[in-house]
Amino acid sequence: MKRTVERLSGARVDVSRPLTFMFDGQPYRGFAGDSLASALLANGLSVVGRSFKLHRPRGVLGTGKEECNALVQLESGAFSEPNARATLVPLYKGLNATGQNAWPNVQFDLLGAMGALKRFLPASFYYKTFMWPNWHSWEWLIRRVAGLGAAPLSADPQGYIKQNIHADVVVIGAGRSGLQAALSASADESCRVLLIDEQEEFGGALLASPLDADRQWLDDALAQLEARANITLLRRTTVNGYYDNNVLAALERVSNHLGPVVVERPRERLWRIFAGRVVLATGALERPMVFPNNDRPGIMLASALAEYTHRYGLTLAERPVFYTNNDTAWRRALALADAGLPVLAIVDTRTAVDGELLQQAEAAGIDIYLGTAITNTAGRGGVRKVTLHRIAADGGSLGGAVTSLRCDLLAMSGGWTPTIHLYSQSGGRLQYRDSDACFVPADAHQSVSVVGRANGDFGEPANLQPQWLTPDVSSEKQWLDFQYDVTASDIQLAARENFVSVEHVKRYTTNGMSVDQGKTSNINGLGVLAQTLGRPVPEVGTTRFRPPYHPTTVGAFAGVELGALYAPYQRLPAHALHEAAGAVFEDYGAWRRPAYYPGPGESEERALARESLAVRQGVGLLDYSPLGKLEVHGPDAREFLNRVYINNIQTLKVGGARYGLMLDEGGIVIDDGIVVCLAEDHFLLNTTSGGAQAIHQHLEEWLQCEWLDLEVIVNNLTSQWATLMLSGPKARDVLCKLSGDIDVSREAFAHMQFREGTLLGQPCRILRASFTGEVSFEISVPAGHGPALWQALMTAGDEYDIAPFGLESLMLLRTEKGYLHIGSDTDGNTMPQDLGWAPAIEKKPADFIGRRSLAQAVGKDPDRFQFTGIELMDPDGRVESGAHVLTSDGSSTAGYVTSAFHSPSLGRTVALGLVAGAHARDGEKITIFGQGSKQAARLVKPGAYDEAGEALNG
Amino acid sequence: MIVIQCPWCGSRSEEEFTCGGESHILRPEKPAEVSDEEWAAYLYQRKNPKGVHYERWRHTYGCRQWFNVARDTVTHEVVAVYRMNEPRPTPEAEGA
Amino acid sequence: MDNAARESVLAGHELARERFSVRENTSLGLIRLQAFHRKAGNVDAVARQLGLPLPRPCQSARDEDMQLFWSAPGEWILASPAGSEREIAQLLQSRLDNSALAVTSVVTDSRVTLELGGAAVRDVLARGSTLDFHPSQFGAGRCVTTRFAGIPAMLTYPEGGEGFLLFADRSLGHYLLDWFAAASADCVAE
Amino acid sequence: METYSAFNLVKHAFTKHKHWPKAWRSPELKSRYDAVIIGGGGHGLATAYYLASAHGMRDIAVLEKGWIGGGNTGRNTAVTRSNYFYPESTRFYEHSLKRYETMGKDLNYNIMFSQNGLINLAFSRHEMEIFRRWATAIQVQGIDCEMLSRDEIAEAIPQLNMSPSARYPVQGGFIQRRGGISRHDAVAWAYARAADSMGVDIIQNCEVKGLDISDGRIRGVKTSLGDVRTDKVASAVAGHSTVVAGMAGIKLPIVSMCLQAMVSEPVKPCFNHTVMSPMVHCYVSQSDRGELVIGGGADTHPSYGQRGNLPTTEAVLNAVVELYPMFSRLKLMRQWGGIVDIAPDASPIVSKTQVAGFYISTGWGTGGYKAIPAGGETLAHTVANDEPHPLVEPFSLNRFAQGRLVDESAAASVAH
Repeated sequence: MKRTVERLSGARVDVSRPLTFMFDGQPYRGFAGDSLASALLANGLSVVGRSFKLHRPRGVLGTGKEECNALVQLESGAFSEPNARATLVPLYKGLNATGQNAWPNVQFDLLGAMGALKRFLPASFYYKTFMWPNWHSWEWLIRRVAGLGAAPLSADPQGYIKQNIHADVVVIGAGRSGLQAALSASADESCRVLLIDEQEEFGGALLASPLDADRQWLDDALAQLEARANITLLRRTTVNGYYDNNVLAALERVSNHLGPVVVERPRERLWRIFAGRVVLATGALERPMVFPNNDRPGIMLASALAEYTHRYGLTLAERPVFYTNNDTAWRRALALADAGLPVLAIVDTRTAVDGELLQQAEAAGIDIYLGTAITNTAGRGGVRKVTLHRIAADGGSLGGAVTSLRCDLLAMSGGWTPTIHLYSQSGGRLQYRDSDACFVPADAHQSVSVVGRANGDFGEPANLQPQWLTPDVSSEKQWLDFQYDVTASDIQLAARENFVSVEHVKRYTTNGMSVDQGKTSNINGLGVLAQTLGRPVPEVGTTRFRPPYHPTTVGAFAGVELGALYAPYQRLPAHALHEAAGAVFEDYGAWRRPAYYPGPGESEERALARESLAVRQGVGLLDYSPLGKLEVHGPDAREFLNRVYINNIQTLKVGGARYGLMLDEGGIVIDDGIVVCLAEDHFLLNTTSGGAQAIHQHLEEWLQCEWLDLEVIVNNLTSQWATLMLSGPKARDVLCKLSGDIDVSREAFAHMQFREGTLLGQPCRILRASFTGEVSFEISVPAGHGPALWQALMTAGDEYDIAPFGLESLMLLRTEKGYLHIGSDTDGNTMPQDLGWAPAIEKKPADFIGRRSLAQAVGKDPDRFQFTGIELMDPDGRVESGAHVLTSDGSSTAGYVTSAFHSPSLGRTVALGLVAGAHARDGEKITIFGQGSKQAARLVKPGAYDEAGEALNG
Repeated sequence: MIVIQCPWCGSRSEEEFTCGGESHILRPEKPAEVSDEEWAAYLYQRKNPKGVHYERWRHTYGCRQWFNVARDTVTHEVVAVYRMNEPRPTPEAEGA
Repeated sequence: MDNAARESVLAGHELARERFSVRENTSLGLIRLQAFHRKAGNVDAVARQLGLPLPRPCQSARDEDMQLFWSAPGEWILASPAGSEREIAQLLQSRLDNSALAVTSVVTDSRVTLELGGAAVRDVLARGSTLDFHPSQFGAGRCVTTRFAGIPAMLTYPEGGEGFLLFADRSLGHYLLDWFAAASADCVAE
Repeated sequence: METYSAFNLVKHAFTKHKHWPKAWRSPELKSRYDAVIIGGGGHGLATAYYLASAHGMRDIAVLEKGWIGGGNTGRNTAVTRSNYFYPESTRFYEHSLKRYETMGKDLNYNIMFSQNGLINLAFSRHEMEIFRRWATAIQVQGIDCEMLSRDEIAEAIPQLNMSPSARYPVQGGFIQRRGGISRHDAVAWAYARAADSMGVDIIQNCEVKGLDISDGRIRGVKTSLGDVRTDKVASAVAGHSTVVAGMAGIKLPIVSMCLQAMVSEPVKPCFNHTVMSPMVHCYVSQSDRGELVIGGGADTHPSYGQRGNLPTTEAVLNAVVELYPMFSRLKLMRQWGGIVDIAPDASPIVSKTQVAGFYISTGWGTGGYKAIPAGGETLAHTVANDEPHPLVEPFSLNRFAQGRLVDESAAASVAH
């Protein structure tokens, strides 16, 4: 490749702003306005990459998304980006890129020797071999050579945001057609228009036009658009996904062009676009010609040569040859000549070409070879020579050699492929147009229109005659997919082995599966397949396009919602106080709650022991605010709850409280809690902590979808109230010290009763229930007063050495007492009879949610896993929840330990479990298996501590 | 992306809703009196059509209301939206 | 433990950027009003009892010292000066009780109320919700409950107010502040 | 059937690979078969193979609406494992895993099964309890599964987010070392080639339009290529099971959903295991092409549209970046969707039906790929003997009337 000494006049690069950059450790110079690709070419670098499988040398092929050769590792360390397309990277000062998939470098790559093995590595060869002695002995080798660039080794230092936007009309592509569409749509001031283009500047193909008229038109159009308030312009933005209901996803490269720096602005922004109407003006991509050694560096698309010349002002060659099957390349060649640049020859597979073009070419002194094919290319590190053969009249064979040409660049044009990826994603149908050998939009499925070259409107006629592959010469080196090293012979092999569906061919040969997703190879592959099968292209079919149109940064899909923002956690009203008290916080459902409050250097087990003993012997305080608080109102509230709970709610008296179990319609226990009757038509449901929202939704679903006749209102007031659990023999003494109008004396306020009043001047609700086995007051005040109440109780409890205790201590305490915890001691199969509620259900006349399911065969199995206590034979034995109870023959599972703690009060392990037929096996010996070892235990009634239950009535 | 007209809140993206599956499934009047097979059919059997599906959605992040949606399971096109207490629209109304 | 002892959710934490700001509003007392709305005419009856016009879906209404926000069918949030809500709720309930038309509950403490302002406020909102925040679509008086930053939130652009008001569950107040901080990092001077 | 081997590959190289035989024929549809299998995916092709190889039935047709392996077989993340919770599940999937381990040699087709070890991550105290229960359940079955500490996991997965700023710090997990990934296309093609070599007719582009049923027994199949008489029909059509069963007047407890999978651009090998995480929900592995293969939860509504939905794509990739911050700068290259058939308990249904001679294999949900060999083998047995294979007795249709669901998530809160 020739080095460009001076840029042509009129180039869209700013030669007054030189920029230095590095490639493979060497410093080079480019200008503002260059892409990395144009800068590399300007410096005469013809080999910039290596192919995936055979490590063949690769030079720049195109100018944009279609690029499958010039892939580089951009920057290094945390800022590193693998597989960056040099054609899409705007040059910035200090840019540092290295070649990929090569050792030691892309110029000289040891694995380049792979090229010689091509014949032994045909399509899907790996499925046919590496089986002896077994795949594992080969796997490491195959894996080692896989991949292209390298993934960064540390977290992404830059940020991403996501933003939604609505528009009446969204125009995608700001070439001539797109600009025209945007202008006419935005003429109506009430119409919100969004114009999106993937390049650094608007203009599309106009940017590469050498014509002053085009440049003038572009400047005028942009000026008009900038002036309009109802249009939003997005540059550097690629629309990648077209979804149902005209929703689009687009990636804006906000600050990439600044290089590896962290700024306030994100690196990229993912736009989620809600469009009324979409106009696709996405242009078309040029196809390579297919001939032996067409992958040699220095061979590029004719449109690319034109753009590098007219837009970037490069003079890449002294002896460029054009090779084509259509008129467009002729016009490129003539434009080059007009610019005063040399053009050696035009080789055209067609026998007849438009007379005017011929004249102009001859006038420009260009050698012309019609009905001629290029049958080979030569040159190390760049094309130096091409061999020409006449094509016989039948088009299927070759005549004698014509000649060979010395050249330093080959520009090819195999025709044009409209960029219909987004159209296809939108559900639109495509149809094949023979005259241009390409697929064009047919019937739209959504509100979308396609304009310009994307719609197959090429302006000037191409008079294309496809030459899918070069006849009479080996197809082994006629490349289709330059990156994945797929050749015409691979397609033929696939067809030979009866992989004839286009999807089979794609998967068998990997044609079009490389990072450009077949932008340059799909249609050529299809053509070769059609020719091989002797069937017309449309019968062979095309693959359907899916997002993304162009590979999209993974981080952009995440946006800001990482770390603490990945999933919100609910914070307790007194969170700050717990923090100050040194709480260890953990996630319990959606809430972040204290697990325990370790003293200095105190282990978890010691902390749990201390906290639980404080509750057993003195008094403890737990932040119980997540306790579900649903209020149910209405004339039908009682009837409703009677259908919701397995328990009889009809007999619950005003002021009374009752434990209740809730099932889903499948009979599975989903919640337990305490139901309080505040008035005939007003109930308070204390659901499990964290279960509040789910149960609220469960209740509203039944009311809204099934029992529309019931007059009931459900109100979730969980976070309105801070709830503190004051528990222990000294609990009453502590509570008495706080001024309030509720008589908490033993006589006036018995276990399982509820009171409303005021405490410290605030509305207050107190429930006497116990989950610890000790006297407990569950005290609720408006959440904003939670911290004050916490402090007041801690102060009042000071003389009794009150201890704040966490969830894990509560779990220990309730395990000692044998109180079950939904979700720990029950699973998705647990039915009420497994918890000993069969008799109660018998007594209840009315139906309730899930009742019928209990009567299915499964509900009557004698060996259902039932809730039980488990006692280890070894008094010093330990067991973890998760250990299994084995069947008598030890061959299988007969249940598992669901809760297990070392009880400081009892000085031994207490455990609960779900065990097959446990209720009938009380006292029976069992074997427990956990962490690889077995131990003996026996089944006991739940509740090892204070079996009489005197403590909680104290 | 499915965009649904909530009968109360208007057009919202599917991210605000929860799909509750097939609608118009009748709960047996007297569950105790149906056979295991009938009960299982009520619990588990679904039409799961390839085409227009009558399903219920809840505007979970909005007004918390359940309502019915007639939606094509292939194109994801919403052809009708109606409240729980409204009858299933006729095929004409769906344009299906 | 008088009202002074009430702790705000964000305890003074706020966000102030050149083009976007968030601060907690503690001046509102909130009441949830739920009507047994399924019976035809019920809602009008409630309105008569209250002597208040009940706003239509996704709308709000206000008189001199009160604002009413629609939040769901038969459900409204009534905002009054902080401290007055308990009395008002009892007053309303007494009017409604015998009629058994509706239920009122004080929900002040269950909510965090955020004031969102700044030139970029609509852009930042568009990063948290799929709603159309263009002034032509989201003007004064509009009040919607939506999925914002992954959680349910009520958003309103009050008449005469400056910027937006966002209501969400109090337990998520800190999460929201952190989310806004991350999502508005670029809302610095241009 | 010409043997695939390195020797033959070299031999054919000298004739420019011009003499490789067809991998399978494209026969004409006959008017009669001993058995017809609807669905030319992995399950259907494996069923045909086992009918021919294990039950001596050769006169079999596999009818495929499109191209073989084009459904979920070619749209999944190619994960194979047997780390299930319930014995009935573990037994079945372990049998399948064993078949995968020898499939290359059994079928003379290298499916490139990389047993890179499947790791499950736990993020909370409660999840660790569940994981201990789960891992022990696998060990009780005598199947390999080891609990891993937080440190062991950090060492095995260097990309994993171990910073204190992670929303859910990894607490630990377990690994099944024999689990891994393979080439999904190869599995379909291997069974097709082997079945074809035994005389099975694989008919592509042949859509089933109806079933011929009289007095309660199957008589034949109506197809777009003509009618076929047969006494045995097996349906193995994944997401379209409801449609085919409907032709037999059978209602199924199945809902069809779209499940997405996606791959990043290829990068040099860096990720050496297959990692799943139920809580920060995604699963990731690296193919031997270098692509990161990514999966997650199904879309949230019933669908027959084979295209992924944006919110789900975002949710899955959000989880990936939260778990593996250094994958943030990689690029998503390809994304697609498959229609999965999900039963109420997310467990399979391999069963006789009320129509004599009509058998159904469905409910594979999001985990059908790993089940292909065992699914085919047990369906073949059921078809050949008109009684369920012992391995699938727990997975018959009548389990729903009995309420005997096999719900993995109920016990182990695990997506599968």
